[in-house]
Amino acid sequence: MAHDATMGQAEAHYTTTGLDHRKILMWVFLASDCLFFGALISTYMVYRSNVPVGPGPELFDIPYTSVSAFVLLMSSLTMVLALAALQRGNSRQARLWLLATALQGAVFLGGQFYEFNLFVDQGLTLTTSVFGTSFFVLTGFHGTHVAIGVFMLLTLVGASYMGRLKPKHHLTVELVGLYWHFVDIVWIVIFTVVYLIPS
Amino acid sequence: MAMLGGLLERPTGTTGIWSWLTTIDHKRIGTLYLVTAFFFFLVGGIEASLMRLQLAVPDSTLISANIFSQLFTMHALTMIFLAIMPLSVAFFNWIVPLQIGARDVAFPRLNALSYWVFLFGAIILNLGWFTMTAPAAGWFAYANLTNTTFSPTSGMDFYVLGLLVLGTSSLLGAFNFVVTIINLRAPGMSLMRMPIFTWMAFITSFLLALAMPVITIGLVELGFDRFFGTNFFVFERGGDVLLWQHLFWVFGHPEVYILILPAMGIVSEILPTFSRKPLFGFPVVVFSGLTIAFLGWSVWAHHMFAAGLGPVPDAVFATTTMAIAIPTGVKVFNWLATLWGGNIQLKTPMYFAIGFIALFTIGGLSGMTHAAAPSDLQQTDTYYIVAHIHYVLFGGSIMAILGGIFYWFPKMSGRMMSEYLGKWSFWLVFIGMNMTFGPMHYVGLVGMPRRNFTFPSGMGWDLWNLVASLSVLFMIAGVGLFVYNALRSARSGEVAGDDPWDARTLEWAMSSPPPHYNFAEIPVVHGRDALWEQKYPDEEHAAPPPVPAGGAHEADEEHHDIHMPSPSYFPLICALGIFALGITLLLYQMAAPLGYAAGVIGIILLLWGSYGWIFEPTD
Amino acid sequence: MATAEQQAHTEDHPTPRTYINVAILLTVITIVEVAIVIIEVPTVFLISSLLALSAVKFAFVVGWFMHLKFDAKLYQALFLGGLFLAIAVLLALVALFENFTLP
Amino acid sequence: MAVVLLSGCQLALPQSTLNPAGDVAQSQQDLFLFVFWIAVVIFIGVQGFLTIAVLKYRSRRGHESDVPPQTHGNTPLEIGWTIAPSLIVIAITIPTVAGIGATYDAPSQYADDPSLTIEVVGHQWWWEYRYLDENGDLDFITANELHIPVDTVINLKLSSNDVIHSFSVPRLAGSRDVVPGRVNRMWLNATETGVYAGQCKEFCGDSHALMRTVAFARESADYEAWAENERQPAVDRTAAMDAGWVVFQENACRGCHTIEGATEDEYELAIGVTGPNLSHFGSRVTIAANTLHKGPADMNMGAFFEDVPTDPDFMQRDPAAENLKRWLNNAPDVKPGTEMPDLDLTDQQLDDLVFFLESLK
Repeated sequence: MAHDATMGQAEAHYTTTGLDHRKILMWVFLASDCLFFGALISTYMVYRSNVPVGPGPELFDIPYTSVSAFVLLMSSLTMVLALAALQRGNSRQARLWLLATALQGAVFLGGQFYEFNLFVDQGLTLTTSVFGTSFFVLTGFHGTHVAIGVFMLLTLVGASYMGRLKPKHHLTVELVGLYWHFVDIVWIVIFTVVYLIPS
Repeated sequence: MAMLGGLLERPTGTTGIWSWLTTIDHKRIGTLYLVTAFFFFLVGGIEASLMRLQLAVPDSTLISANIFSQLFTMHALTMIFLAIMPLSVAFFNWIVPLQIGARDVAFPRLNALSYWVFLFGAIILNLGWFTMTAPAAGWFAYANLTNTTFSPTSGMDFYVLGLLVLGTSSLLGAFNFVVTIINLRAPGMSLMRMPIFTWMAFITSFLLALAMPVITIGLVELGFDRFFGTNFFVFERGGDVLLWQHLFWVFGHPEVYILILPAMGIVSEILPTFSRKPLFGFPVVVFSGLTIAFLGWSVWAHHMFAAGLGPVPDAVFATTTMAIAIPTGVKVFNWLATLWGGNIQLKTPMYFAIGFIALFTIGGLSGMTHAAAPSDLQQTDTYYIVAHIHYVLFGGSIMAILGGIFYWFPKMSGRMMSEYLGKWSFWLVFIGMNMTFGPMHYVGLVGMPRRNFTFPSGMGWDLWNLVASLSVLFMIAGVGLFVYNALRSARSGEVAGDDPWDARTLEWAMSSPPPHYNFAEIPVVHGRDALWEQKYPDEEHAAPPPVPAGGAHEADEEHHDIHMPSPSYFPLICALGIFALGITLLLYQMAAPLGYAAGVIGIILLLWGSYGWIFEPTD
Repeated sequence: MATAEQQAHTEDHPTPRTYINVAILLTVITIVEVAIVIIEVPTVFLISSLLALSAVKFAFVVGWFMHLKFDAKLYQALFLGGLFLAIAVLLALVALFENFTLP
Repeated sequence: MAVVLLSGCQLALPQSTLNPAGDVAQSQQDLFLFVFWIAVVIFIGVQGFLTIAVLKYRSRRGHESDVPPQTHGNTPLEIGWTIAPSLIVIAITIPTVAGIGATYDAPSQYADDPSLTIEVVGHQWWWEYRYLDENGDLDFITANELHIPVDTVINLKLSSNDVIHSFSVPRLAGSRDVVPGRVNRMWLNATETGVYAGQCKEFCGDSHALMRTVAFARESADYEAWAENERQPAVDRTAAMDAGWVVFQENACRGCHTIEGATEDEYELAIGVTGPNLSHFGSRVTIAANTLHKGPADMNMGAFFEDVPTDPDFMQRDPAAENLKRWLNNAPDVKPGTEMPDLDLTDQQLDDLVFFLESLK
């Protein structure tokens, strides 16, 4: 218990910009992650109309995916409310919002799992065609991001139950939040580019 | 979780093997990078020498076609990813915090993690040598030669997994240095007062952070094709083999600047020091570096002029490529103007720096000849290109790195390298390099393609291939002498003192080697060449700083209690976890249970490492 | 660090009320997006409005939920730099592949 | 004596990019030399300035610690040496961009020239040439030896059967990649008759170095005679060829190679397409994508390229067929990784097979 320094900014070192190292790191990482998704989405865009064999985008169930996209969108709201609660000093409320965020993330993942199964049943697998390949790898890569986010959120919830997530640790929650929102905006792009825009 | 962290007592030792395994001191990590990368530089050199041995005479049967393919693939991968990049990172680690007046990098433990992940990535990449199935499809690994049909051995698996792990290391290092340079500059050090080497480290780190993801995705896609039978690069099922080329070169061209910009930074430090004169046109040199880095993103398809992209893309990429010649030329002119009017001290680092200008200019000019897309169709994939890249990467990067080692060796070790041996090694390397790579221009122009394990006699290629091969001996002698010089000088070289070169930047303001906390008092910076202006206040900017910059040594006794973060086991544990995950798929292919075991162990180590890391106190 | 960071949080920092308003706006946009896909408006109009709408959603999440609009300019420079580079690479690649036609 | 020495030093450069024998290669060389001479001038300028600066300003004994004027920069100079390279770059970019289109299709000034279209198919590690007639239909197929008439626009359509290759005959034209799943195009012409060497330039696997080709540029009438022969089926089998035909069949050569039937049903078993078409193997002068030639085994490739054009029939062979036997007996030894197996034939079988193959004119 004595040494939980890195969970928050315990001591204020001198920095050139007056900003915290870790938050700059997070934004540099997100800039870098833009290129990860940029390359993956490029692959999908280049390949989206190449369906030489097997089913193609007609499998998409727009209403269904809209609902899961909406769940992820709303999880961004609960995430930012969690941060606001912690900054106000309300650790208990923050914990609840964090838990809600993690749950919504889990619902999204469950929805993605169900959707993948459905597609596989209908004959679209990772290996059927380059369309299946690029679709599953893109959305799966995003799903992996979501899963890591859920994991981090649950860690925060756990730390909070153990009494180790205090208002002074709001930066840690903010950093996880930045990651989480980023995962959300990537899905905004994927939802539009992959599902909504017809090929 | 606190229990997990507590399983290991926080290490405290400052000597012995464990102190190296757990160190988070940027200077020790820099040394680890330097030694490891130099070792791989020698390995890459051996690979190259074997190739030259095979190509000394026509129709040679010394080395089989397949082994030769492994040699040229691994030579490029080793030199690029395991030698030049980490040698640059070694300088980032050693020099950047000292130049900007910081106690360490922003994330010391992350820095240690970068090193260990790099080491394990290097091991994975080289695993193939144990079974003589190293990657053999060229470092560019053009699809679809890399799929399981045409590359059935594990070679390409080592390539994919090794580069993924190495990429992780590069990304972590890049993030760390971006934050360090943004956020840990001494008071008063604005961006335009930042030393030029730090500037180039800054730009390079951005390039790494933005370019590595693209190749990572390419590698993930190639890995999926190989391990899970997907179709990214399977043209029969709708894939397109050119997509790999695009992803590779979108990364690959910024990568070229990742390799050369740190070298330019080193040279831009050496030239002013030994001319006893500031870098001419500092803001212009910085801006040229930025322009090169920015334009570097818009030229990738000049590697693909022969791919048949069509006249319009060819024209666009030829034009942007030409444009890069402008900031590059401006840099060269500014270096020349730095020399002009100086009081030039012809010490060994200066030899290497002047050699850099001479050789890099040749590489740049030959680059211009193949930016001309139509004539590049003749030169592409010939020895002319081999000559070009070696003038840029050996004549450029390696000359600068050797000069940089010579220049900062006194700071790192406290002792001088021998000038006498240093000049010998310079001339041997310089002559060997020109005699080996110079003739390749001609051999390429008379039609000899690269990546050929043999060539027929009587095509006009015999003589100059023999000359090139024999001249390798000069380089071996020169590099050998350099290594001997460094090893001997580290023990018994002349004691250097704080500032043996009468240099200009802050790293020379403290004792050699520096104390573990670097600066006893964080200096306040009032100008660009902070130390110089303090030593020669009457010249210009005559405003002696109120706080002595550095001056750590005389304050040694009072300040030895400056508290630095303790070493940590967790970077090494995390890196071992990443290593286990990195070889999971390889082991899975050998035997499924082995693969599962490695995966589980990897995840456990990674979780243990990261939770321990998070809950470990920072001090 | 503390000062700049805390100023960013205390001055024009949005309140939970603002967050909920943003969330409502995001919901409405999502409904509009799905609606225009389902009622099958002309393709050109569909694609351009979908791109515009998702850009608005993107901007609101980044600007408000991620505080980028209210935070230090450095963060904006870092993130937008990466974002625009990614978009440029994507557009260039798509253009290179779409326009590749040989008889 | 001097003449002998001179001619001895006269290097054969059959694959040189600086020895053009066609308009495409000529324009590529012109552009190269244009940029090259500019580069030479800059090179001399920079190295000269560097040398003078070092000599003029090197530290004199006793003055090592003098501090020279601390010049930080000079704005007019900076502007000047930004504009100067910009102008040079523009000067180079203009002919570069102007010349790009002509690497894909013949420019309009060639509209009245006769033309010929050939499909080039890359295989690991040999070249298949499929000649098309005026209607774009397949005329005939051959391998590894490209025959073209001079002063004719040759349109090449490039495709691959396996991995990426790159087609180039430097004396005629620079390379264009041969990409699986795509059809690339280039064109070339030969302005003088001759024999030109070429080879795959994109790394394509172990025997990439041995994926070579030869181009024969001939007068139209000579070319037509050759083409007419190619259009014919393989020669009728004679009794003398029977022994070799048996070897050919028994060693499953027919599974990979085609020999087009001379009369009905003859050679019908040899219809494989994995390896080169052998219908007129006897009229070729090289073996296994020019890995070996049919000249004497001790003749090097450069000498071969010098000799072949001087022989009107290109028929100066090694009667012992040492190279051909080497290849037939153990192909993977000659060309690592090739699909052609180690046949391990007896001497008699080798003689018979060589006789059979060489009879296929």
